[in-house]
Amino acid sequence: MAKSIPLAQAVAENLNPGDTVAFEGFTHLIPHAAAHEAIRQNIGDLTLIRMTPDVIYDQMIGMGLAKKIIFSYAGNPGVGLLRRLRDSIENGWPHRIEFEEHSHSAMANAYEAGAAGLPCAVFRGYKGAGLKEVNPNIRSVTCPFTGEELAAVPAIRPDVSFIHAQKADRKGNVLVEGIIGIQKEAVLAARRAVVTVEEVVDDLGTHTNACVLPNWTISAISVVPGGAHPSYAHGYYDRDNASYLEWDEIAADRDRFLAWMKTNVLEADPADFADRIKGLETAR
Amino acid sequence: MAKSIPLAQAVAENLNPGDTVAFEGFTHLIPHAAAHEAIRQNIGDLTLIRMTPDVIYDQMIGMGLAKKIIFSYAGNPGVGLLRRLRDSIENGWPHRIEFEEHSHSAMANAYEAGAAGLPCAVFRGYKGAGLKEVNPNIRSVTCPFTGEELAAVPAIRPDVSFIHAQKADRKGNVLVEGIIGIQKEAVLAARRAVVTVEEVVDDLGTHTNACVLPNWTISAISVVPGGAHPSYAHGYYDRDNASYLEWDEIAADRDRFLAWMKTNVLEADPADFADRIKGLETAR
Amino acid sequence: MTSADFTSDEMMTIAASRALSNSDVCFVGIGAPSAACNVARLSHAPDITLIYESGTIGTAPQVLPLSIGDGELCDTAVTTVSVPEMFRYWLQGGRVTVGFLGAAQLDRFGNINTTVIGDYDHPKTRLPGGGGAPEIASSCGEIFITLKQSKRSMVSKIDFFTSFGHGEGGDHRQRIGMTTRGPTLLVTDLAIWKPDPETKEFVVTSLHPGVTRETVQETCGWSVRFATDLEETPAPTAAELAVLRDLKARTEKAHGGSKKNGAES
Amino acid sequence: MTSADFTSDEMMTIAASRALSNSDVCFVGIGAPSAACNVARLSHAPDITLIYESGTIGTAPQVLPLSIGDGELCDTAVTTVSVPEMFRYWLQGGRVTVGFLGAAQLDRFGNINTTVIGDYDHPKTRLPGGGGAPEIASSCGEIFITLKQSKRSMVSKIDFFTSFGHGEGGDHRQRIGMTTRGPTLLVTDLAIWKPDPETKEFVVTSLHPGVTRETVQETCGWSVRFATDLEETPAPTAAELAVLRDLKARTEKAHGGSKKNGAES
Repeated sequence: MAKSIPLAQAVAENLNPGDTVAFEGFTHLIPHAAAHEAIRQNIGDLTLIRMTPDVIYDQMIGMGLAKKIIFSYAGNPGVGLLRRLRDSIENGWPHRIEFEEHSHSAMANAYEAGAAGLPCAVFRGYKGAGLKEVNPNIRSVTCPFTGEELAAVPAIRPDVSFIHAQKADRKGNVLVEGIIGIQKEAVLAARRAVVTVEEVVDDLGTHTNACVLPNWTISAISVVPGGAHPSYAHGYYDRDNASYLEWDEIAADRDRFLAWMKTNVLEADPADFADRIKGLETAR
Repeated sequence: MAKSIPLAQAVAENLNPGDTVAFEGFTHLIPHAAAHEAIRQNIGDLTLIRMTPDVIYDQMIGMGLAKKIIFSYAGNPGVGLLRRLRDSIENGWPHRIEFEEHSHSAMANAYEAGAAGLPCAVFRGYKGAGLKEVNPNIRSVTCPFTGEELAAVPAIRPDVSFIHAQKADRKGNVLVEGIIGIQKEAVLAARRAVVTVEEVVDDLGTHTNACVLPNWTISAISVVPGGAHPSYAHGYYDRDNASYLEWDEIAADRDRFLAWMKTNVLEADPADFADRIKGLETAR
Repeated sequence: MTSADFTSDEMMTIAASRALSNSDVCFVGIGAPSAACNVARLSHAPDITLIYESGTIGTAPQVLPLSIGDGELCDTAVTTVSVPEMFRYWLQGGRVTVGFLGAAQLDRFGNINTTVIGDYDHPKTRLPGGGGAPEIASSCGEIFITLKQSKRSMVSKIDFFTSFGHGEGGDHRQRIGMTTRGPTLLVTDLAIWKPDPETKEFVVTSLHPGVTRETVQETCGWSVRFATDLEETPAPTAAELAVLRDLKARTEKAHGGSKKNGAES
Repeated sequence: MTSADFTSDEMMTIAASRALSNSDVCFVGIGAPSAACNVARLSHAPDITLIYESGTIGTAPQVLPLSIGDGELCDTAVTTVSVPEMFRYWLQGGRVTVGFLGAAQLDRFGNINTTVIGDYDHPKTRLPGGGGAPEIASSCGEIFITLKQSKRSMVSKIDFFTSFGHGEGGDHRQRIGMTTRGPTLLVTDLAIWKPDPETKEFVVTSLHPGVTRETVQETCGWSVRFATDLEETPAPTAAELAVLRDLKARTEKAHGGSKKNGAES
């Protein structure tokens, strides 16, 4: 049953050095506040999993907390490249991270397989693609009925997944809505799951077939208004596109990056996120 | 793009003798009206697929229209056995049907694989189960990462699927809600899909993550109020439990069965379903 | 505060309900399992999570459903998911702690037949089949079985292995790669049975009030073993009986009320 | 009714939009593909279905999204599904008629690199990677590619096969078990290219107004083939330009409006 606790406690209790961890969100509902808390607690040696590692993994890599990254698209969405990730892979600053690269389809299937308790995902993919030459975790199985060779990748089973969601009810059931991405799978595939939410309400008041995670699938809930910023929370606030554009400049320079992290992450607090969404709130 | 046409036309244009067909519905939203229309049109030699063949397949089998049935639970839900199916398998009346039997998990995975365009479904199942000794379509693949032997069954790819749904909008987009069962998969796995609906509305007015089938996934829509009776349509009318209990008596006797089919199916019409739900309507 | 006036059916349901706790996530079948799970929820385990294979998760019906897909299961659920998701993420994903199964035939090792009586291809009686049972039996943390005793249902050899219990006993589950506990409890109308820790054969550990060893043996097709420390099942309390009877009365009224008079369609 | 006053970017977007029809189901990438798809929807193909890999199906944004997961894509969609469902039922399920791809590097056979410049393990430039591209390239009915011509992007040999076009040409797709058509159209800022029916090498079939063969060759890293019946791309009509420019203006205003002033978080 999910407890509602401060974010610092939720991170400290659920994320350990050396863990395999997913901070998931597909453009929408990216758990920035949780990632910043992990950075503040300096929890390192992590294997970071995410389909679309963007600003938060750029930050974690730049701060030296990542041992390895498993991903399918490492870009700043709508802006360009990830400069801290590049600096690590191209120049080894602050150290060279290992990486395991897949396609989106493979990662989506691998999360699905993780949620489904399977050891691997089977799908039709990677035909003619170069990744299967460089990634030994891309293998194949043969359909026992048609003889077709299908791609197989290992299921994703994080030690812990972090997601941000719109709201929880007082029993700890969590609602994710809008672009739901891979969040349900990230939670169900993980041994532990931590959810930051915009608010806690008496009643989720949603559709019977909406994406709801029952309280017994979640380890901890933390209320962090604005906790997805500069990503967005559908129905609460819009995406802060300017921040994504700015990140491209901040991350371009190692010193500027470190200074920004000091001011905006290391010396900041989860409560600061509520200020960052001022002016971005959507009419409700 | 889905056309809204009379049910007789939708059945005639989409169901051919010898087809592999799924009339799906998991207790809820069972497409009784569509099945009765297929019986009236005497379209035979069918391979019938359904996880939970109940009254409608009992009727189609009893009327001699089935060549084969692929299923995972053949019972009258909450009542007992299917007497026409039994009479066919045990006594060959009106003829002996072939059957291919699976578990629910296998069928659900096989529909999922059909919707996903895969040749087979891979899952953890059938361990120690007798079905894999008698069904040659239960095979296995080996996980190329862990060496675990996983079950594999062929994907379900019907020539045509029939489902009943709550409503369509004027563009032909269809909403299924409540217990959504396997209906989305049945439609997406099939070459053609026919949907009966309670009504057509201007706007589906539902949640963004509700189960909606876009118009271009559907071959034909027919408006048949009450078309799921004696099953139910959540938000429209309740399950007619009495009819399920009565079926047990009707189906127990060949002559009584034939007389009932003559009166209630062969000499009836899709429009009759609206009368059958009188008194079962739910407050809206 | 027990009531001397109860039926063996009531005793069976209440004894089964006592085995469930607040932290359980139950995959519920129709009939006796559904009654037992909901009695637990309405008495000592209000936070128990009940899942029906139709896709309803965390459901809390006021009346017992007639089918696994009644509308009230959805109306009262925390969420309702598709059937593939139910079987992949929730059952196969290992999130169900207790699976409840009934049986047409059961053997002493908890192996179950609900498929055929007689030969598979030319059966004497074609039963409905396994439905979810083969994977419920392997994926749930443990399996509870309820059934009314009779020589027809409790047999020395089942006609078909619909779902695997402990196979031939001992470590047979582990040998075929199963990691879950399998059948850990059998509640009949006469007794409570639990598997021997070594052989995995069901052993009577508790007789329901007024039931003799002879009655248990007479209604069972195999030679029954009784635990050395055989207990008597506590009789239903007045409170337990009230919960069960209220539930049954509400169910009767609700399902009666939705019947139409004289319709035959 | 054409306008002489348009940019090569506008010509590229409008030429690409013309290749789309009402019955198409498009898997849309960000940037030029997104603009082309939405111009088609706002002009000659109002019933086209646009799908973004974030899970939005049948979306109709009033402004161009900055990312593939902007909120407006969801607000205006017929439905929004999970990412696994998107890749399994909709893309792999074969329901997408046209996939739109961009490229960091492209060769004459429509093979694309968006992964690395240089060696994979020790790259000169680490690009974002393929995202959906490997399976978009194999699962969609056909692939349209848009890119601005340059010798850096149109190369004789790509550094990495992010997604497979026609491989080494000819029947290479069929030989590796692909059943879809692969790249059938390349729209650049200078020309329209289509694969030779036999060799599958991209051939210039139409030059945009005012563009010469020399300009096309100077901005392409391989020896360019021109069709014998080389055409001139019709210039954008005033109506097409109006749709595109209105869309861009709305987009500029909307994304500008959501920026905060001076914030650096």
